[in-house]
Amino acid sequence: SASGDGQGGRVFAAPSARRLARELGVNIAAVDGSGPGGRVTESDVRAAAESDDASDDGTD
Amino acid sequence: MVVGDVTTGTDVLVIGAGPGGYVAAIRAGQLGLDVTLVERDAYGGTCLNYGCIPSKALISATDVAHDAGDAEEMGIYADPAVDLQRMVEWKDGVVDQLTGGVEKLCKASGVNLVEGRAEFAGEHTARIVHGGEGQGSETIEFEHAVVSTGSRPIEVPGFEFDGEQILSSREALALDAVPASMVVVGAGYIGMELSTVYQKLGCDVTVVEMLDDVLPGYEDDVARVVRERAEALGVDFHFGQAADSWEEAGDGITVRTEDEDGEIAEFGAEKCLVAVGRQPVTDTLNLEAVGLEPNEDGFLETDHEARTDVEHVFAVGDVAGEPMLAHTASAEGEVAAEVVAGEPAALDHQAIPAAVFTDPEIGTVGMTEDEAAEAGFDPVVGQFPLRANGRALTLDERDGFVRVVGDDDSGFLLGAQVVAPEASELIAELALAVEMGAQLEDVAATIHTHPTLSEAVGEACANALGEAIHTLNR
Amino acid sequence: MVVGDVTTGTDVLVIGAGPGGYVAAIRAGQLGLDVTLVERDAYGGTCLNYGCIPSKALISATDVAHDAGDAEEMGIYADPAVDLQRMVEWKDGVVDQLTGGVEKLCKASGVNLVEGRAEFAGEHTARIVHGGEGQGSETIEFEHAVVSTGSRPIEVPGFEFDGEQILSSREALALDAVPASMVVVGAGYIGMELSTVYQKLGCDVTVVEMLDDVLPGYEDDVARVVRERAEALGVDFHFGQAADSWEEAGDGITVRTEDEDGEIAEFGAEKCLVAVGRQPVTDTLNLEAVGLEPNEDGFLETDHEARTDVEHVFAVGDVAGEPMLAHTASAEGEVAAEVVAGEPAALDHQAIPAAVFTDPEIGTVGMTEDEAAEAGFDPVVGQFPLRANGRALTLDERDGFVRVVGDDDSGFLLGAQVVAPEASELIAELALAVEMGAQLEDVAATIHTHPTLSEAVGEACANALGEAIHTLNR
Ligand SMILES: Cc1cc2nc3c(=O)[nH]c(=O)nc-3n(C[C@H](O)[C@H](O)[C@H](O)COP(=O)(O)OP(=O)(O)OC[C@H]3O[C@@H](n4cnc5c(N)ncnc54)[C@H](O)[C@@H]3O)c2cc1C
Ligand SMILES: Cc1cc2nc3c(=O)[nH]c(=O)nc-3n(C[C@H](O)[C@H](O)[C@H](O)COP(=O)(O)OP(=O)(O)OC[C@H]3O[C@@H](n4cnc5c(N)ncnc54)[C@H](O)[C@@H]3O)c2cc1C
Repeated sequence: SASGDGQGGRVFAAPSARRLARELGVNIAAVDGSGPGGRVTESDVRAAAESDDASDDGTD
Repeated sequence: MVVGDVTTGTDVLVIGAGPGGYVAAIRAGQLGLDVTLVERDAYGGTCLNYGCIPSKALISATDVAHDAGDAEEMGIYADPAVDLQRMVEWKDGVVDQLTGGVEKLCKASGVNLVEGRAEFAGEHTARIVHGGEGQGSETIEFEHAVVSTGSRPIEVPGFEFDGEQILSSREALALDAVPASMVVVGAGYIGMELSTVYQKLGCDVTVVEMLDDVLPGYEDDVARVVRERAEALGVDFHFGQAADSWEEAGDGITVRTEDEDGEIAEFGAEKCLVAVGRQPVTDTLNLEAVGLEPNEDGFLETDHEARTDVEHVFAVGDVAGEPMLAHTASAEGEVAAEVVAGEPAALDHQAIPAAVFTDPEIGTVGMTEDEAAEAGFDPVVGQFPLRANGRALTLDERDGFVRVVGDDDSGFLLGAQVVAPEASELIAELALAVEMGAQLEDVAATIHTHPTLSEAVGEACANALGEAIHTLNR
Repeated sequence: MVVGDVTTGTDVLVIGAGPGGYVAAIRAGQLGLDVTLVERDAYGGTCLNYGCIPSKALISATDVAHDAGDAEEMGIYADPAVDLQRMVEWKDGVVDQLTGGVEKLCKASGVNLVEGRAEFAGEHTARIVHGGEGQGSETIEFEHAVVSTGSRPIEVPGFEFDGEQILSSREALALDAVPASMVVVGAGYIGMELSTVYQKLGCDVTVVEMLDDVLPGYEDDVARVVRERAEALGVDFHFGQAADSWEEAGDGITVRTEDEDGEIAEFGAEKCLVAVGRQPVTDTLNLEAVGLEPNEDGFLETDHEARTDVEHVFAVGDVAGEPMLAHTASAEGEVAAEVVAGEPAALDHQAIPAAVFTDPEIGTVGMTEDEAAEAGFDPVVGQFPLRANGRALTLDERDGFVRVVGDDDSGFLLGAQVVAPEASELIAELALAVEMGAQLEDVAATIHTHPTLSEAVGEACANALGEAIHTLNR
């Protein structure tokens, strides 16, 4: 997936998904996107928040 | 507490009422915080009073006159006369309406407005200094501060602004007559916008620039379209020339420049506009008192929450670094206010569009092809020439293009460069696309209204996919 | 096979080279199909020759003259003279450039171009009929056909177009002098665009309309902005008036109208433009031979693949129903070509934007508030007035607004209505947002360049969320 750090800091997710990630304390750059091209969706963010991997405990 | 020496308290002290500061103040007020906004000069800052708005007002008004005078091919015969003083008065009216609006909006959000210069007096204390007479000083205790003191034009040694012969952009936007001739030092966006205006108003403009083309930072083919249009208007360019000195000569002045071999050239003119860039304003603040100092470029460094090294002090806008643009200032101002209010806001914008209001305009967002390659993407480029766009022809425009840069693997749109009439508006769709993580296909498959310039945006994306209709696909 | 009676075969026969047909042909060619495109009149169809492009060319050129003559407040003194004949010649040059481009693009995609009228002669056979002389006929065997025969102006009984006194839009776009006065029957978008042009060119325009406001189908507050601007320009409106008859009177004509109570009114003018709508063209085709007939409104009905009831025959553009717009025709043409080529294409567009090039312009996409409520959404509306937008003021524009309609539950953007200068371009961002399923928040959080009209788009979305900066939130 093209998302994540390293490529000019680009994150491929809508602002609404990024805001949700901040609210849930999820590091969106570490989420694998299921959307077209690897875009991170709101449900990807929610799924990541349930699992521990991408969560940074809200201390961003 | 004695009379004339008042202490008040506030949740958020915002210093400077430009688009960074006043937006921070309004948002903080909306979020229920007690906000004090201090401005030493004029609400709206550089942007509304001496920058974006005055320049765009004069550009647009000038175009109304110039376009009509240059349209015989369309069957229009006109020889418009321009009264610059009246045009500037009209521009002042626009500015007054907008700055009055800012004041009203601040009040409606419950922001306390204070006139004067704010300087830090301690970690949580600032003093309001009023000009001249000893009216006593006011002290403000604050929980959080937002520094939004903006920037000022850089002076070239030997070319101190005098408002008469050596002008900054601010003074060039308030002349009461069109000079017969003008040397413009610097072909950055401000120099190019104003050169175009004055040349169109009938002034003989000579541009001297140290680098080898206009608009450093823009790609060659983007800059070329703007340079060639300016040349066609009669602007005289001299590249590789550094401003050296000037002296009075007859009714006007002689500006001396030096090239890299030390050769001197001389340019006579009535006035000289120096537009070589802007530098952050931090010397009005007594920064040490709050425990801050600027970095080596003079900016206050901030993190993704717009926070400085001092946890309760934020910095937004031109004072906080590049890109020095009004909409960046406002976006940062909003984030600072929201962070202070405890919201999970962050400066994680993927797309910061920028526009240059030359003829034609430029709009850019995100990455160029080179930048995409450097960032590790596999760039695929799509382009659509304006001369193949019906709407452009109906506007009698043929120069320019829309270019988009995508990632071949994922299909994501990474950036765009537009040189076209209304490029400043066309870039909005592309900025949304980049910000949302759209793919080239998403933009190409969206129906674009006919006949519009925006169709070129859709076609450039289709071209990147080998599917454009109105241009050959590579 | 005898000389003068040739039979050829083709994968795809496209009938009519407007924006529906020529786009279908180019796309089919790109996809490797053998394509034959038949046009009886001019490449580019109504749109390029007699519609979108000519009208926008005259609107833009007229504005160049009119704006300069109306800018004393900005310090601009001009009294432009317009030579309409030369303006029309310039417009013809624009048209020629574009139609020549269409021809070249078709050839570059391998499309066989045939001049003449195509009519069906059987399920897989068509005849090409050439005007007048008996040149022998050509027969084409086709696998698939795309019908893109467009539309023509509706005639009001008693007002047959004569090109002299009773004009259709086509003729009104090719006059060689500005009439002293004109009655325009119909205040739809074509009537309003042309009324505005002629009034600005110095013609005394009287508009008679059967309904009770301009631009039926648009919301009241949208139509009002355009009507009031037209009134300010001097256009004289008479609503609730049905065109009844006309007669010659002195140098000109008298047009008689009737209101719902049977009262007759009379309007004198030099010419009368009838612009009451357009109807599909199906009578050129000998449709029965292929087994098709129009529905009761005269259109060919199609499914989500642009396919008619006859499996191998497609119909696109104005002949296939509302909305009768050039970009709809092109979008349908692309889908038809892709379906023929076996691609999984479909007419599943969520957003079909539309623009009206009045003063100011209108741009709309998706649902209005009422439509959203009817569709079962819980509409939330955001609005931003143009007079609070800095860029608008620098263009000396204050009237109009950007309105967005979202769904309160999901946050999805459902539609937008824009009345503003450049509304035709501003709608592009909103169309992309609707097409992509963006939320109000996504548009509001996207940075919009300052100073641009597009900022009003971002702020309208923010306003729907109660977070606009430059207007009060409800
Ligand atoms: C000619 C010109 C054209 C421009 N055109 C554009 C354009 O088209 N688009 C664009 O995006 N940008 C444009 N800019 C840049 C834009 O003006 C700035 O990016 C923007 O104004 C930055 O906003 P700010 O709030 O950071 O600072 P400013 O607007 O500079 O405001 C800072 C304010 O702080 C006040 N201040 C400073 N120190 C103190 C203190 N100690 N106490 C109280 N008040 C203080 C100042 O008086 C000033 O009002 C242009 C600039 C110029 C000069
Ligand atoms: C004044 C005016 C302004 C307009 N402005 C706009 C605008 O700004 N935006 C917009 O989207 N739309 C606009 N329209 C509408 C737009 O022109 C139509 O929607 C568009 O042209 C439809 O395209 P089409 O391909 O379906 O048909 P057309 O463009 O009508 O093309 C049909 C072609 O088929 C040919 N033809 C017909 N029968 C046969 C046959 N049997 N054999 C061979 N050839 C045949 C015709 O000669 C014609 O060239 C405007 C229309 C008018 C009149």
